[in-house]
Amino acid sequence: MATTTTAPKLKTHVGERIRRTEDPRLITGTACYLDDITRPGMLHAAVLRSPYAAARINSISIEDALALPGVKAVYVGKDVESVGGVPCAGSMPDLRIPNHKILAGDRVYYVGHPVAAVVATDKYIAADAIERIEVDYEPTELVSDPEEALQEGAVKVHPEYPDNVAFTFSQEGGDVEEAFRQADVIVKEKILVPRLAPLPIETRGVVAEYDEGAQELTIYSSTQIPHLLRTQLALQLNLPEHHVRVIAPEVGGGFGSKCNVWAEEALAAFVAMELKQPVKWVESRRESILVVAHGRAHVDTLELAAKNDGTLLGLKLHILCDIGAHHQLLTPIIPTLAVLMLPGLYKFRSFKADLIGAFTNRAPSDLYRGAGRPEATYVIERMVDKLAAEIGMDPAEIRFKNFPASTDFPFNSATGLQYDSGDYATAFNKALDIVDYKARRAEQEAARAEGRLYGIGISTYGEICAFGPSPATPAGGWESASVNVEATGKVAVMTGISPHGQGEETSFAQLTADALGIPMDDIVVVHGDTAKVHYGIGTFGSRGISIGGSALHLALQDVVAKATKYAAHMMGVDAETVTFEGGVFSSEATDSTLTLADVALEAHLCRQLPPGTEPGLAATRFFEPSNFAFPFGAHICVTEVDKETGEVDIQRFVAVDDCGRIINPLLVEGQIHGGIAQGLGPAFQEGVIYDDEGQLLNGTLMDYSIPKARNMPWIETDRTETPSPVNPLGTKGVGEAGTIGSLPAFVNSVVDALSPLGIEHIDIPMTSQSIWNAIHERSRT
Amino acid sequence: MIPASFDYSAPETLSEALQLLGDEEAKVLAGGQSLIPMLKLRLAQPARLVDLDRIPDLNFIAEDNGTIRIGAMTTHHQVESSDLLAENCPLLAKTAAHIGDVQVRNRGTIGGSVAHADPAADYPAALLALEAQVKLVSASGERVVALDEFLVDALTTSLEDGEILTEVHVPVEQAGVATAYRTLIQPASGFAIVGAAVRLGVSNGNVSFVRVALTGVGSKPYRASAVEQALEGGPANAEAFAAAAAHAAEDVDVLSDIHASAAYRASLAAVQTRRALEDAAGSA
Amino acid sequence: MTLKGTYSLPARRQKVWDALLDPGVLARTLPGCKSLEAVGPDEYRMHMALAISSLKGVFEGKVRIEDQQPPESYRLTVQGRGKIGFVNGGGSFRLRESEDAVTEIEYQGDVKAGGTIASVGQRLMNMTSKMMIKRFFTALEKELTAPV
Amino acid sequence: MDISVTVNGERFERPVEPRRLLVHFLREDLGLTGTHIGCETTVCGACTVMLEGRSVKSCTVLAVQADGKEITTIEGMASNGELHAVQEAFWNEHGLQCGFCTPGMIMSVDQLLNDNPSPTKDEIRHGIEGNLCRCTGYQHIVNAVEAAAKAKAGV
Repeated sequence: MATTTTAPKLKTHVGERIRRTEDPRLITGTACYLDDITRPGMLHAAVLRSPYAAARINSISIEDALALPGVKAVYVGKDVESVGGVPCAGSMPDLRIPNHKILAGDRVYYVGHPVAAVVATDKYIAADAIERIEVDYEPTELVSDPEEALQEGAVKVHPEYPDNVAFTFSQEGGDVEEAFRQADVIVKEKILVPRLAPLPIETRGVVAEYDEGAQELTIYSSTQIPHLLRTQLALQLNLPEHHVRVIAPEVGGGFGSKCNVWAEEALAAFVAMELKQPVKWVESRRESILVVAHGRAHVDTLELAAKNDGTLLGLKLHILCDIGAHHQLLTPIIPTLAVLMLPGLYKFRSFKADLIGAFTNRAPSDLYRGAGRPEATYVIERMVDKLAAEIGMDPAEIRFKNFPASTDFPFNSATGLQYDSGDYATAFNKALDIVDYKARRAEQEAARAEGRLYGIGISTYGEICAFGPSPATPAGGWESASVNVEATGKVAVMTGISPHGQGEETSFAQLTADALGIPMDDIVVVHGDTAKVHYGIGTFGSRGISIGGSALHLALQDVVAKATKYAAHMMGVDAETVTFEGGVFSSEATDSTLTLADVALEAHLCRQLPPGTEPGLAATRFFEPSNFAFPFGAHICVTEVDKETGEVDIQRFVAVDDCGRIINPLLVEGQIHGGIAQGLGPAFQEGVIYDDEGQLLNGTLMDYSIPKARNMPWIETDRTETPSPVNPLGTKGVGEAGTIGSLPAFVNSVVDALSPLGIEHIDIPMTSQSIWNAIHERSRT
Repeated sequence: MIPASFDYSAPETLSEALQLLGDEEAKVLAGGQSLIPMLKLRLAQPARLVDLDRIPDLNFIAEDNGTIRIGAMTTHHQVESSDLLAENCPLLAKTAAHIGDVQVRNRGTIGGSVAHADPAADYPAALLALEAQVKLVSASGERVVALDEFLVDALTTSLEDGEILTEVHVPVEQAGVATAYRTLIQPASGFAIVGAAVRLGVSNGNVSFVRVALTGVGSKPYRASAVEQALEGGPANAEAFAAAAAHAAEDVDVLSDIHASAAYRASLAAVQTRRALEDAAGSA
Repeated sequence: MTLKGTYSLPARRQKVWDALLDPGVLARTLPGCKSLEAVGPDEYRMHMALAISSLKGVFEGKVRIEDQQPPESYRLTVQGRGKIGFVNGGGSFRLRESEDAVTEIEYQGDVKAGGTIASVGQRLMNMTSKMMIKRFFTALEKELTAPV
Repeated sequence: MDISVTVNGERFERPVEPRRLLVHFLREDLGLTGTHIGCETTVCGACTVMLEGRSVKSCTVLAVQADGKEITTIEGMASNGELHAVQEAFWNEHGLQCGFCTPGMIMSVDQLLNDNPSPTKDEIRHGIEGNLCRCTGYQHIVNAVEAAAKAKAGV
């Protein structure tokens, strides 16, 4: 064995812009998404959904459907009563959880409510059969609007409850009444945060297959949480968990909408077990927009107390969250996250929040990218701007004034969270420099002198992610990872994280390559199959790298420690004298070196292992973080509004984000860009529209508008890196940052542009129509 | 989403197609970019589709004697990229470039679009400003009618049962006439909320020729005669354009939907008309 | 969606009123109406086949005439259900006769749709509703001015 | 009806119902599942393929309409184990995340670069407006198209 004379480069992967290892299959069309799966004898299911927001079902006639050749079965509510309802993980003391059956019983509660399912040999036949089912609905009174739902004497969504309150939650910190007494200025606003369709380009889908001999149920689902889904399905179907295998194939985007447990998953499982044939159900786009839990859905009323010098004193908030007719998995939890994050990046002395979740005859709401944090950041960033305008202070200055200093960390927020680390002013200054804030303000002055509507919008946002720790996370906040160095020297990494576009196959391979000193090509990252990997919680809340990566980091350390011990034994030296660098074990005591592959082979052949050690070169670790991580950043948007048409031209968009330590800057940029697109959507285009009959009016992509390439501005990104102390990698998370940070910058920019007209707030989405309305109303008065 | 069953024929001659259309429940397929989505949503359930795609004589752009004839099955992409049109009828070529997206333009046809009569389609604004005509053929003969008469109402034309739209006729653009098309689109569908097409001739600082047509505003695209009258013979300047454009939605029953109120559409009609006039004046 | 407007018919008010409440006339003038049969006083069951270009829908529905103030005003409610969803409409009609025996009908009402038509057809709702009303009045005018 | 279609250079003859959508024919009858379905209304472009050399949304074409014609799908883009320049550029520039829109996007970009070998950023954004991506915010896609244009031009 040769002695290396030059020191190997220690870290060649972490921190580098490395193109993704998952991409070859994705760019060649060889990846296998849910709808690409076929199983021998597979049947196809279609779901009939209610056209009414509230109705009694008097009868359902299925004979015509059953008579169609190729139709195997039709199921209605009573056929599937043995299956447990759709689960909800909330735990408020007054939480009301109505029975959320997987197919409607004698009532429907929202448009899109599943009423019956057809199973046929072909999806064309299933679609034909759906049309042949006759349902005798008797429409009943309904309540579509959440504010109306809470009024005295409102129609009750669930007749078994005395009112439409699904749950309440309150939180208080400091003496808020005193703060309001001391205030020089109090600003108030009512802000609507509309319902958003998460809209991954791949809709939901499930394939269920039952092996009667092995009694094993295999569920392929386009999910972010295969293990949690396995647990819930086992409960719903009353099966031992080890008889249920969940596989998440290639998942075509989730954005939180696939971090759920859906009626159709249990339905497909039930059908496969009943018919003893595999069955596939793939959602249509129309179903997706209609029933895939919408995000946000807030009506917020805020009051902010401050001193004339801009010092923030206290905040009062009332959140009304429209949860729809039923809970999904995390429905009640999401708005509580908004409450917790409401103080934003600021040193508030006091705080009081009341949250009410209201039942309405609409589809359920639940998590969507950012889940609670965009709602919080949006309203606080709007209120800070409103205060700045009120007291005539520059919106940048008022933010600097109220940031905690970098030396104040860990910093305790008014809501009792402990922010792990931060340097808010540095990130903000960087953004101001990039956009050249002073020059932009001068430009604004010149534009205004010409009567043009030019705006500069600032958002300094903070967020909470890397979900753990477990006591604060409903399903557990830990994650698992296994590393197995195979006899060939190749390495398999098994993770409980279940990525769907984030690129963890690459970032986990980067961590592994550096820790083991081997090329990334020698590493396989395995995920998304409950039969292949240890129990994990899943991918949401930017926990992939911080929690899953940390578990991997620990497992890699174990593997290296084990291998070092073997290597020392093989070289006949003390383990303490062995160093491991660049994949090579060496010891000053001898001239010889060993590669990881040499050691791995020996660990498998076990010819000369030290006495008392276990064979193999593998390790499994579970990681539990000590706290959440708190990324932050500053986004600045420059716009000009067309006075006559209400169109907005976004001239600049600067995003400086701090997501802690960075494993792959290329992937981080991608997350930021995509996140910003999902802040731009709600700012200008998105929002489902319900009428007062509970009908969703923009149910296709012809009417529901998500950003297209031409809607997006060029995004100028930069970053600061403040490591997090709550996990060994120092990472924080970046999946939600763009979505959370950008929305307020867009809105503040447009409001700033419109402010010469006396406009102080405009609700989202700020469509050209709504901006035109605002301008038009002003110019009339 | 899956269409209900239907029969399909792809005749190779027009007469064969006309024969097949004799069946009342038959429907012409001319590209299908509007029809196929409706089939999939099962909002349309014809018994038979008669696909015109394999009839060779329906895909052409030809000029003769000052009239450009465009075969019904000519795609938007072909119109957009035709040298003949770029030179002789630029308004139509640039309007085609606004339709849908590349894939839709590769597949959708001018005949299909005009016969579908969507009140927010782009073509009609240009075609009305061009005083276009359409050729309709039936088993018993053929007729050429002005587009203005052909378009009856939203999604409704004067096409009779058993009749096929085979050609669209537009004039070779006059010398000295500049054109422009301005739209504000509904961001999801790409359809025009308001689209304004203008043809403008100016001599000695005065408007010598003007045609203005709008789409998206009412249930039927229309010539804005009041705007034209206000401009004709008068000065070609910003004030005159603004004053005339204010008449853009005059006497029109303006549509209102979840994307744009009637008041907003009416205001946009004036703004986009004025801007299109300015564009045309600027490019002349 | 709210619809309102006026339409002038060249006939005396009583004649227009009689026509508007005549099920035979309604069956001939309501767009797409294939059959209209009485199921109670001022209440009818209707079979409709609506066709606008390639858009097609078959509806089974109910028509009810309420609050009659002959010959001045009444309310009409229409409920239809079909495979592509349902449409419910209700509106009031007010009749005024001007000099030279012209009757002006002022209508105001709401149209609500559900199911597929609600979630996919918004762009078409307003224009098709207006078109339906226009078709109805045009047919009614033809009916009233037809030589007897 | 029996149809005969040449896909990625190979001829296939299959019976189909007239109502069968081209995208279902490709995915299910021929097993070419690289072409995806994202919407039903001719908006998202995930199902984009080349039909007679022009990009089309295969969810809005009937299989019978493709009878006798030539189709290229994402599976036909790489040749002899060499990625197509557009594929390579998407990989290098991180022009994809979940990858679901990517095959359709690549087909559209191929069309764009065939029509306009050196597009500006604005022309790129215009050229791909028939394709929705929910992950990337399009910026890395725009970079990828520029990189592909350069690679194809040999610079």
